[in-house]
Amino acid sequence: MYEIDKFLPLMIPLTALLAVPLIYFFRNQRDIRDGVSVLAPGTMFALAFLVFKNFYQNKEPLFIHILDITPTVSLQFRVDGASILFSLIASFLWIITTIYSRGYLGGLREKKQTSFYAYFALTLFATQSLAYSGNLITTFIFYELITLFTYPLVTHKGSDEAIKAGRKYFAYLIGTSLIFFLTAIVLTLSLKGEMSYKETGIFDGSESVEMLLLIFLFFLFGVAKAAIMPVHAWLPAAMVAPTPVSALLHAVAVVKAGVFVLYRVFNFVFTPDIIAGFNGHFIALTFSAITIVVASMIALRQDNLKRRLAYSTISQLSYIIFGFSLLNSHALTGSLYHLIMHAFGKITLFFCAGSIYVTTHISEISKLDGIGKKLPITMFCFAIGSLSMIGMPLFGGFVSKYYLLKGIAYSDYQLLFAIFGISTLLNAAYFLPIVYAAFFKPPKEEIHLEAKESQRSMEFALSITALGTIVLFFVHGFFYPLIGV
Amino acid sequence: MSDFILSKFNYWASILLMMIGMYGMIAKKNLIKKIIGMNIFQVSVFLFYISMGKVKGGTAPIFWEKAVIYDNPIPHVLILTAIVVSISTTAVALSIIIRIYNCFRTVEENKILETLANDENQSGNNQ
Amino acid sequence: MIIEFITRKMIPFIQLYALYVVAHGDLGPGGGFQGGVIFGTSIILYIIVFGMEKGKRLLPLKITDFLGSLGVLIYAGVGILCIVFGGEYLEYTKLPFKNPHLAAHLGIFAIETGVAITVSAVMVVFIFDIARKKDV
Amino acid sequence: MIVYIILIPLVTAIIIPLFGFINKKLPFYVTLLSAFTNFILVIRTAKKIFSYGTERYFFGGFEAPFGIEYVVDGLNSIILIIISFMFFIITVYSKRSLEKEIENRRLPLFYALYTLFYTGILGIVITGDIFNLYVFIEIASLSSYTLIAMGQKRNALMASYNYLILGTIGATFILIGIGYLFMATGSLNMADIKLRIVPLYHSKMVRTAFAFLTLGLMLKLALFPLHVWLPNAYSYAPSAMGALLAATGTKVSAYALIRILYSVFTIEFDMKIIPFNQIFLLISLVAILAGSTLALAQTNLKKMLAYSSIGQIGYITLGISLSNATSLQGSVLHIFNHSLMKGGLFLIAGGIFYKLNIENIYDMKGISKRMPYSMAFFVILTLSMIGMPFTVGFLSKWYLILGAIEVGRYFVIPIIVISSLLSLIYLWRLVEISFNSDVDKKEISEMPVSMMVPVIIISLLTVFLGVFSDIPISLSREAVKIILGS
Repeated sequence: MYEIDKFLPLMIPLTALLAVPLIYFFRNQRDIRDGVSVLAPGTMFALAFLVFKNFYQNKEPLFIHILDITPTVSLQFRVDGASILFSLIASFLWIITTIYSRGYLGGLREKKQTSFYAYFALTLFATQSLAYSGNLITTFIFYELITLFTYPLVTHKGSDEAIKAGRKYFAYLIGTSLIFFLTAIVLTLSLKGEMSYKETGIFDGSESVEMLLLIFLFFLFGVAKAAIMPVHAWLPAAMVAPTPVSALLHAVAVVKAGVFVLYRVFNFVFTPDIIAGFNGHFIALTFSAITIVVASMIALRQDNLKRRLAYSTISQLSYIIFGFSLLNSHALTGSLYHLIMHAFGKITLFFCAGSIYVTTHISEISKLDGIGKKLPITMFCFAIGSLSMIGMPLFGGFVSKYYLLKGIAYSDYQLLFAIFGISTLLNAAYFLPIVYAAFFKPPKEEIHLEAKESQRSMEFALSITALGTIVLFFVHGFFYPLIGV
Repeated sequence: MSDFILSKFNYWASILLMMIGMYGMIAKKNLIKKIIGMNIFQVSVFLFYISMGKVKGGTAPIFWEKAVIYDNPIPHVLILTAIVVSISTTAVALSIIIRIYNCFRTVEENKILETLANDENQSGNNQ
Repeated sequence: MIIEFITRKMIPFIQLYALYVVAHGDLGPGGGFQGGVIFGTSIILYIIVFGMEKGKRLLPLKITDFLGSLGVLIYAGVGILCIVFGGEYLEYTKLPFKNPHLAAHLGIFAIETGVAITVSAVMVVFIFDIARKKDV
Repeated sequence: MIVYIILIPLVTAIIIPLFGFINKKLPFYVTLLSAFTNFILVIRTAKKIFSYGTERYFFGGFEAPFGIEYVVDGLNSIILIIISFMFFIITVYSKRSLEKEIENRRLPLFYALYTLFYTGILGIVITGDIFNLYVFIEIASLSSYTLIAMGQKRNALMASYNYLILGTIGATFILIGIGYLFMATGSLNMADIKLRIVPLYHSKMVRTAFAFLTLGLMLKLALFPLHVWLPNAYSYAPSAMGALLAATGTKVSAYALIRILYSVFTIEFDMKIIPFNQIFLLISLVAILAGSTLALAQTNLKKMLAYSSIGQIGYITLGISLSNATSLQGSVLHIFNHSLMKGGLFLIAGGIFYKLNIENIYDMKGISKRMPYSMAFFVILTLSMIGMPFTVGFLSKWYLILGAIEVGRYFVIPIIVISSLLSLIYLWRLVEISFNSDVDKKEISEMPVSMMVPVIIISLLTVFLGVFSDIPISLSREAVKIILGS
């Protein structure tokens, strides 16, 4: 039994990797290829669920040692609540996204579909491995692999604009990770001689405050995937990618990978006590609060729907970092819940944006007037997603915001309630007008619908995720054993 | 002082030659003159080696009944090899120069560089 | 006329002296390299006096190339022979002759001959190479 | 019998012209056979060395320090392995590539010199005699001058000439250094000199010798301010020769420098008696940054790779100058890795030239459509150059960083990182341009199989050795043991 326990988590990323040659092999039989793309995440989800079951019985983190690269650098997996949580969400949403992309790519008659699916699978492989990685260097490796595998997806269109955006994407992510993230890892290794995540933290507080602060800041800004300002600019740039990519990768897999790394840093490299010791949380709070407000304000001024969503994502990611830096268990719970809730909410919104684009070729918000009558299901789900983002009760977003607020109440910074108030207002201000205009304003010009045949699979996918945001509100207790801190 | 200079005259000679050779290699623009400089430069080192092997009162290192002390033969042997190398280098250099002359119709370095720069401009314009 | 006549008479003597230098190499001053150079000069002299065309007829480039390789091959071959007879590379004393002294003597002589052949051939090749008009 | 490692290529180089008389195509097969035999021989020797220790060979039966000695130990066996491997691989590649770049008539001459060059670099690595080192350096250099001059363009001639002038200055400096060393110690055997040099630390002669030797080798190594000969030489030589030079030429000089610094002079002399390693550290860091920056400015693919080599040489010397076990291991690993990676990149550049006749990076728009596999391997090698984990490039940089930390020189880390970023930029530029799909769809026209296979093998090796890193790490650890004499 024990052996199987160790084997199962390894199987999850391997499944994604195995899917790649299969996808390539069936490149001419579209249906089989898409079938593989659904089957692989399905298997992964089932495996992740089994791992979850085992974890539920033992409640102990599991360590798996894979191989040594050098005597100090080894590949190591760690299976605990947060990693299972991340893995479950990523694999579940991949299934949905595949169904969605079939409609999306078919509707746009995209070329290079096979390479699209293959890189998708590769990205998921890296994401899943990152979820289970058990030390800093393993995390770093898969962090970089995610960037590499998503680069072809971002530049999928191959136009000059896409290439330019891809360059920005690449420069930001690789640049920060090499300059700051890797340096932080090396400094950690040179100070403490080890890199494995531990509940008690790698650092024990005996180090000099300046050094700890330096390393902490390197981690905070080195993990640019978490898109804290000022290292956020890659995310709006990456929006040139096809919508399924933006949806799964830039609302779930990639950005959540960044946040997940920060979760490890806050709780397993440092510990809350040590961070409080050198006031690192204060800096993190400041930056994340600024990001929350400023990104929302920028989002207000965006006319391109996907760019508005991107800035909203930046703002929402900082909620999660914000929660980590409050350094108490309620806020941490809130952050991890936000990881799930935001994933479901934002992917719904992105799916809607893509669906609108495929059927009407509209990507600007100002042209969306009256579209609700033409695309009722899409816009209804958009409304659900928006409400969840704002944090209305009965929607998933409420749960996480509730815990976060509770976290603020238990911390020393009650003033931060104001940030939350402002940000929620801003959220409402940039989402609700879209919904209002879509349903209640008369259309400015006639909207033509195209590609009806592909509409069905997209609407299916986005209604599932929209439904998900509601269901999660009621069953959020189910995740508690994974999140419980 | 003069004693110091005179007692090491072999070094001074080879240093002088070396500097002349270096100057020729670096300052001359004519490729053949550069090669001549190179030869002087190498010969200075050979002289340095040979003078190094001299033992006071020694004779040539050939078996001879009257001889008591022989010079150290090893530097001579080494320098023989070095001479061969130097000759080969010169030969290679000369044959390269001949090919350069066939291509460019000149052995002046600055003219060759001009031609090459023109080449590059033309190929740039063609694209 | 005069030059050609004198050259004709001189060449055999130069070559004889070259052979002497080669043969004397293992005991006195001299050796394959010096001998080879002297032998080469005799041919160069011939080329200078009688012209390139005649020189090429006397020693076509193919033959000089061949001789250049052959000389080194003799050198390496003797070395390997030493290994074959159970010594190290170029350990002449192991060659199968009556006594080690004779073996060393003959071994060195063979090697000097190889060197001489190569050197003289290469000297001639230099002249041909440098004197050629076009990039052949 | 380690002497065969030298003898096989030497004899091959001699008999190739003879085969050339029979058939112009025959020399290739002879070279290939000899390269393969030699590779197998090197592997077998290395295996033996690792189980039984250092092996020595005395020429003509004269024991060291009187005779010439050949040594194979833990340090040079790793270099021998990579050299003979790259030579074999590039020979396989050379057949089709040379068909385009060199006239049929010249093939025997090319292969003869090509094998002679190989003999020279093997000799540099294997010899234990310092004068013999000079002779082999000159053998390798002379044959490479000629080989570079065989390049197609007429720039090749000037490149070769300039290399000849600078190379001769370097070699003559080495010769002077050897002379001084011989005057001071009366010996030419490396191990013997090391024993005799200890009481002579403060002798002016030894110091002069040290200065000349290191300066000469730095010229041969193309360390930054002395690098001017390298870019033209690498980029105008025939593709196969350019790749071989990039993969082995400077690496062998780096090895020779390690030998001189640690096996002829001693580590105390380098570090304590004269502050050499501090100066050297500075030069290395400047070389790293300058090489990468200059590479950014290039538009010719091969030239860009050549300038990148100058930066990478800085890494090797960086490890040498930090002079602790970890950083030296990084250096040895980098010699190994960079040989593999840069060789592969040059082979791909040669392949692009072979197929499409372009060298300028900005003309390569959309070539990934025409040569998808080559570009895929280019990406792999690029990642390795940057130092991506799971590729060999990571190992050496990692050890260099650890070594720098060990001696407390933290400022080295940002420089390594910045240079990695620069190399990312200049290599990724090509990847980006080549994946640009504004160009119309074209027929796939890949390199011929015999050129593709070497590229594939090299790329896979960079990944394989990066994941299963036991092999390079244990090899380099043996090497460091020898360097530090423990």
